[in-house]
Amino acid sequence: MTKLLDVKGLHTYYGESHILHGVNFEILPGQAVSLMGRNGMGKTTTLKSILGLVPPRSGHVVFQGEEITGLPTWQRMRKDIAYVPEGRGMFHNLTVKEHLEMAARSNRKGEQNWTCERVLETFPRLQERLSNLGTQLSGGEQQMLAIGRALVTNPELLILDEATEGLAPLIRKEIWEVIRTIKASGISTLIVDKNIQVLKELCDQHIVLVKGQVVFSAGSSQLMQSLDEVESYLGV
Amino acid sequence: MNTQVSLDLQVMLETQGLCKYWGGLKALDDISLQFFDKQLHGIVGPNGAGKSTLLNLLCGHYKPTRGSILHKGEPIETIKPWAFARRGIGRSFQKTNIYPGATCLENCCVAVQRRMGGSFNFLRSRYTQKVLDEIATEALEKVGLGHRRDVVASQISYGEQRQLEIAMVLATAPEVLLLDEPMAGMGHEESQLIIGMLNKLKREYCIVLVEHDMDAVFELSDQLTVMVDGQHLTTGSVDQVRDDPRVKEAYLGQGDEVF
Amino acid sequence: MLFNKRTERIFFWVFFPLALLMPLFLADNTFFVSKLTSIMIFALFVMSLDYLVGRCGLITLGHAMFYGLGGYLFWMIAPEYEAVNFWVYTFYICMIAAGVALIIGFLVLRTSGIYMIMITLAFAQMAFYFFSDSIDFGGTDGLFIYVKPETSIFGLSFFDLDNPTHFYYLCLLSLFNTLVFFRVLIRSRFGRVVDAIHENPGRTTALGYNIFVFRLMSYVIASALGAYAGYLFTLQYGFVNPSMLAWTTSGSALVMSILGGMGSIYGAILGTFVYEGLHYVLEHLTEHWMLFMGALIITMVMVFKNGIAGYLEKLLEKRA
Amino acid sequence: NNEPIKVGMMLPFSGVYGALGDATRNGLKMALQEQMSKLHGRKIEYIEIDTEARPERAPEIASSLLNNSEADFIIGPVHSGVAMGMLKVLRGKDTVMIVPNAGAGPVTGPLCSPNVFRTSFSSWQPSYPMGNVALDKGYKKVVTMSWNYGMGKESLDAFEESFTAGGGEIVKKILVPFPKTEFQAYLSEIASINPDAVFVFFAGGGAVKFVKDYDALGLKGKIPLLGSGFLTEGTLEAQGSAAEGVLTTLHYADSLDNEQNTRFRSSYKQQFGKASDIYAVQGYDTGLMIASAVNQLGGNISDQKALIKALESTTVRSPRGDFTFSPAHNPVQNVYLRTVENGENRVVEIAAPALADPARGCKL
Amino acid sequence: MTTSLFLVQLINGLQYGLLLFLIASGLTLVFGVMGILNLAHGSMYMVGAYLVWYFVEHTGSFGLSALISAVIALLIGILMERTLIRQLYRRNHLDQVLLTIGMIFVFNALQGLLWGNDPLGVAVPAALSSAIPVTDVLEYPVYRIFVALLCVGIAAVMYFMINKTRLGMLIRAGESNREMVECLGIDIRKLYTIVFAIGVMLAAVAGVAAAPMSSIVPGMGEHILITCFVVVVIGGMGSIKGAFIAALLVGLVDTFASVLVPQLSSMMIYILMAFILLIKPQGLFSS
Ligand SMILES: Nc1ncnc2c1ncn2[C@@H]1O[C@H](COP(=O)(O)OP(=O)(O)OP(=O)(O)O)[C@@H](O)[C@H]1O
Ligand SMILES: Nc1ncnc2c1ncn2[C@@H]1O[C@H](COP(=O)(O)OP(=O)(O)OP(=O)(O)O)[C@@H](O)[C@H]1O
Ligand SMILES: [Mg+2]
Ligand SMILES: [Mg+2]
Repeated sequence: MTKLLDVKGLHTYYGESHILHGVNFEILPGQAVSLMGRNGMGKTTTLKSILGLVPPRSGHVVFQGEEITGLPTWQRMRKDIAYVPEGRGMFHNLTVKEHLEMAARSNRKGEQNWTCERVLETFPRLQERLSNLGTQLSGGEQQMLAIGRALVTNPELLILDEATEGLAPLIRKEIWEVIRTIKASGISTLIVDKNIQVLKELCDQHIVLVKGQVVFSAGSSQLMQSLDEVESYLGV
Repeated sequence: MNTQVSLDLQVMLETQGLCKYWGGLKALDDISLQFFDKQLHGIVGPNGAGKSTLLNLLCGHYKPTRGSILHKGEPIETIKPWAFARRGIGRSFQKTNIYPGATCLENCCVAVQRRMGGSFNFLRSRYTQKVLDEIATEALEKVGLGHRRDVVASQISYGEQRQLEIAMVLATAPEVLLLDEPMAGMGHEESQLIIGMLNKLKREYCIVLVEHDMDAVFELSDQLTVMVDGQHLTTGSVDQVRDDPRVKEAYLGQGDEVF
Repeated sequence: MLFNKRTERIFFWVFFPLALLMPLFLADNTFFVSKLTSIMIFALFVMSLDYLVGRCGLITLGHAMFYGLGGYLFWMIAPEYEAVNFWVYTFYICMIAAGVALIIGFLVLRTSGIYMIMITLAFAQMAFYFFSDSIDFGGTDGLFIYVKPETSIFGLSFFDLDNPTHFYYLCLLSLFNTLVFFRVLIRSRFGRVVDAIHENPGRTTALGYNIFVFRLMSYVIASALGAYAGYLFTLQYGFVNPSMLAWTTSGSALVMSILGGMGSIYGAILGTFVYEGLHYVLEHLTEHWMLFMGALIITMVMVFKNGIAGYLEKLLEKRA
Repeated sequence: NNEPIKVGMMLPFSGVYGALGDATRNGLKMALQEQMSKLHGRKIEYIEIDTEARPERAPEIASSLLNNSEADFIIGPVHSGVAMGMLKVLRGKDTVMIVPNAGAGPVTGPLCSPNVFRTSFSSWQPSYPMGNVALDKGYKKVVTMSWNYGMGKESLDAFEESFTAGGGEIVKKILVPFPKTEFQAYLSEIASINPDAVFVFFAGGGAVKFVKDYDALGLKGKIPLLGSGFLTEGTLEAQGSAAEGVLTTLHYADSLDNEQNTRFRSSYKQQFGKASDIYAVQGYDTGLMIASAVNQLGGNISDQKALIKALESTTVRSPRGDFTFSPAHNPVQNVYLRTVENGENRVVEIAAPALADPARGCKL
Repeated sequence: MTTSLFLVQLINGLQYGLLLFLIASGLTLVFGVMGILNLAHGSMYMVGAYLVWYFVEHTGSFGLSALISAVIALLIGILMERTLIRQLYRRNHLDQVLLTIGMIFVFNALQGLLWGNDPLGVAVPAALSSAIPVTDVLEYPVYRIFVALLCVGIAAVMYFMINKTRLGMLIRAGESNREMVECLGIDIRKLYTIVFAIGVMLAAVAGVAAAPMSSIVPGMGEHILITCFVVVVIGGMGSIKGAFIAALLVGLVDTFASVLVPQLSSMMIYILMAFILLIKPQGLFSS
């Protein structure tokens, strides 16, 4: 099976400070992968490096067999990657409806499984707030919208950065359900989250970052075996 | 802890029939609550229930559509936003709200200086005031950010910024602490640190905590209020609320607690 | 330390000694002394604007109103054919300008961002038309000041304002004082709050600061100094004209302040000298000076990320 | 003495007044070129500085020409505000200042000075005779209109002075904020007043716009348009047919039938590829005046008193007809009544022969 | 004021307002919606007028000249964005001020070099050169009515495009968070180039439309620039509807102030703006 995403030897800097020290990992089609680590270990930086938002100084990113390292961000996203950023990235001058409409498109295969309507069904809370501006939503509503906005691009790979932050337990469950569903439909996800209990059960692969280096990378069963080690990395 | 004990305590903050409407939307509808000194009052509820709105009203960020807010018995809903903080009502924000271009220390110094005065001193250098620095450093250490003291705030990670957010509130040393999802985005260890800290602080302050991390809320709260759709659903001790079927249905969901 | 950046200290130790000695080299050319004087006067004005825009985040396009007011006020309050005391009138003019700024600031500071730019412009334009439409104030032809003030303090007079070199030193002293004043202000606890408000006004309010008061004070201070610059300008040649209040004057000052490096204060001096210097050289070289001036400005924006001061800092600051 | 004579020019070479500055400079240079032989071997060195029509810069530039360039003559400006700024520095100095355009009254009025000359006009001059012209035509009720600035107001006042003295009535005086060119509202109002005639002062781009609007809104055939001559100077091409028939008074007209004028016009056209206008004439006369004085003094202009004497006694053989200087150093000149015909300002008659500015307040 | 004069002035005011909107429309797009502070907007207005004059001189056809001028303006816009403006998105807003002031200098100098300083005029195209009598004395030129209609058309198209189409949403989103738009797979750079160029073109088109009814002079763009900003800001940043209403308001206020309170007419639009901003510090219709 060809890899969906292959990340090889990423070295990323912010100005002079060296943040990622050769991050390697891969995602197979249909897999859900978790990326864990304590605050400031470089999770977000890894995601941004993959997307080209913070271009790495060296290393490669290969998506579906294509080298995408040098491409501008938008071209990478056009290869059906979707991103839910930390901090949500709302547009202050667009309504909820417009957030979804502007993003909606079918993927490269021409499929459009996630439409605006489906997102609104999944998050009925948003349905009520259709004409509110993005920044007028409550924190959790914004989070739902950010996820919905990513889904309507019908990605092959969905990247979530702390996407359940600030969500009520019920909704959080809902999100995990959604991830299960899309996983079942063959879509891969790369999840940054702190909820190891859920991740260990939901994800097939687990990656732990410490100071910009991958210190643990294995499947769920191995995770269960070395749970103590991983928890110590995470400071649980 | 139960409500009987609370009754002996002084009411720090009180809302009476508080309403906030956004156009047709009733973000808060007729909320009457009491917050006691030396207690931690947890507020939970589904997304969009109006929790942040309530905090925003309590700290003067928004003006209520109707109803009043009493601080130590005095109505304060009409005073200016900055006067709330001067009365000792401090808050942290759900969306990180710091001075990104300043060092962590400077972030806290701004907060400390409000309390220590001298803001209209045009001549005295801000850098020669060791007292301020000490208090600010202390606040940073309390939240576990001591090692980041001299790093510019925009260069620390998101989780660390969340920590800084709390440190800034602590630095103002308020009587009433309004915390809006302080643990969101924080790692496990840091959350534990904050929980430990809140556990200590609640013996001195009146704390209002909005949080979706149920473990933390259940552990910390002396009183717990559940809000749904701008309405007050119930208030009571943790145990009372946890077992309330309405709460389960609206907020917690059935089954596994870890979610 | 008053100047916390190395670049700033270097600038300080290069500029002021040089400026102090300059008239000695130019002894026989009164024009260059006057030219440098007028650049310094404008630099003082730009500095007051730089504090507002770069430090307080209060962008105004109406600052020239105070510049012009400084000039007109002197004409209004000083007797026409009698030498008044310079220091006393400095005090009067700054106070009146501060009073005007208090009222206008009270109104304009309710807005922010682009809206504030435009509302300050609105007030400045009203003032502009007030002076240029009014026959009593000389209309578009402007007014002459016939007698310059004397500068004695307790009977001792150091400067003779009719002597260009003396006037030069008076302006240099003013520029020096203003720079030091702003540095002290910025370094102070007041300055800390000002910085905080600039960076995140909402948060600063939440911490309990009445940001309006801080902004208003800053506005008043900067306006009074702006008026002082206008007063000096008027005294230099004894001429007041409504074009001092025109929005283009505010615009030029803004350009110089951005060019120098917003918020750095000493950048105002750099920006003004570079801009005025280029202007002078180019306009004597070619009739099409605008083309070269424009091209140079464009190049400078592209090259200097934070103005000239920012560029120098990149070169001179030790890496942390 | 073989050093070049330094001629400093303070004129606007860019912006709204740019065209005026250009024309003045062209005329000046042309005259000095032509008079080369009379300069007793002295060359001319030009120092040209763009005033940008910014009065607040004027004192500084003037002092630059005076002290730094040490110019022998300072020519300028176009804009009255700038003139005031220059005067502040140059009044009473050794160097001669010659104003080739700005009409501000005070220059040869209360602020007159031995070293300051004007080769153009005082704003009173071209407009004053129009009052009598209007009376002659039998107009009783007139609306006057101009930009709300010094020159405009002085022009309207001069017209009003002669017009009301002869029994005319100004039914409305409209002052438009400078440099606004939205005239529609005012013209509608004029149409509703329906006066016997309209007298205006506008120049440059504003004049173009005004004349076009006056025509476009249909007033032209119905209410006669009178103006101070600047209304149709340097603007005729842009105004096109809209300007045909407009009556103006000025100290010059394209069609003046004298040898100087014919020669001047054809060689100007040849050198600069466009028709000359009053601004070019004024520049030209400034050149003639300098040349004549230099000639009289045999090339030695170092004696200030003598130079001023020479200038004062000059009779300028100008394309506008010969003129001399009043004691206040303002031209004593004919003012012509002109009408636009086939894109040219044609003389109708001499509206006021050898008209001198009253020079109110001048103690020379 | 008689009723008929009142009505005439009302029409004058509306017509002036519509013309203002036309001139400000490009600024609304570039500054209001995209958030780019382009002070060279007025210069492009001037360039449009000079271009159309130049081509009318050479081709004799106003329509053709207008078309060529618009295309050239579009190209200039693309060039400006590609080479200069683009570098500044990540920087302080005020750097855009400096950059575009530099551009004003360059445009002014080029205008002087290419076309000289003499005032120029363009004749009203023959097809539109008639006039409709209004009162005994006054008539109304058809060309002005045509321009007014053009303004209404442009306003409608812009409103629809910005508020109702996906393109409009993308542009607005770009103003709020460029990075995020790119994260949705949209080539925001190209989009911004095009929209910026359209804004520049609109400025030039306004210059083209105004050319036959005004004079083409150096610096004509600078006078109008401030008024354009007044319109955009009174209307509220980013609101097409706001800009449209503000333009009409400014037109009407200016017209009536000219005849009713001439002493204040120079200040009137500033008084209006100060008044509106004191009551609504974010303009009339800001989002
Ligand atoms: N813009 C920036 N400039 C400089 N350093 C930065 C910047 N952003 C992040 N860093 C540094 O990079 C490191 C990694 O940050 P990153 O945001 O990737 O952490 P993270 O693992 O996502 O943490 P969190 O869980 O808190 O979001 C941190 O130490 C932070 O200080
Ligand atoms: N400025 C505003 N304009 C209009 N509606 C608003 C505004 N601010 C908040 N709302 C609405 O008010 C409701 C309550 O919002 P609030 O932020 O108080 O929710 P919350 O309980 O804090 O939710 P969360 O847990 O998701 O943060 C939400 O539905 C939100 O969309
Ligand atoms: Mg992160
Ligand atoms: Mg909330």
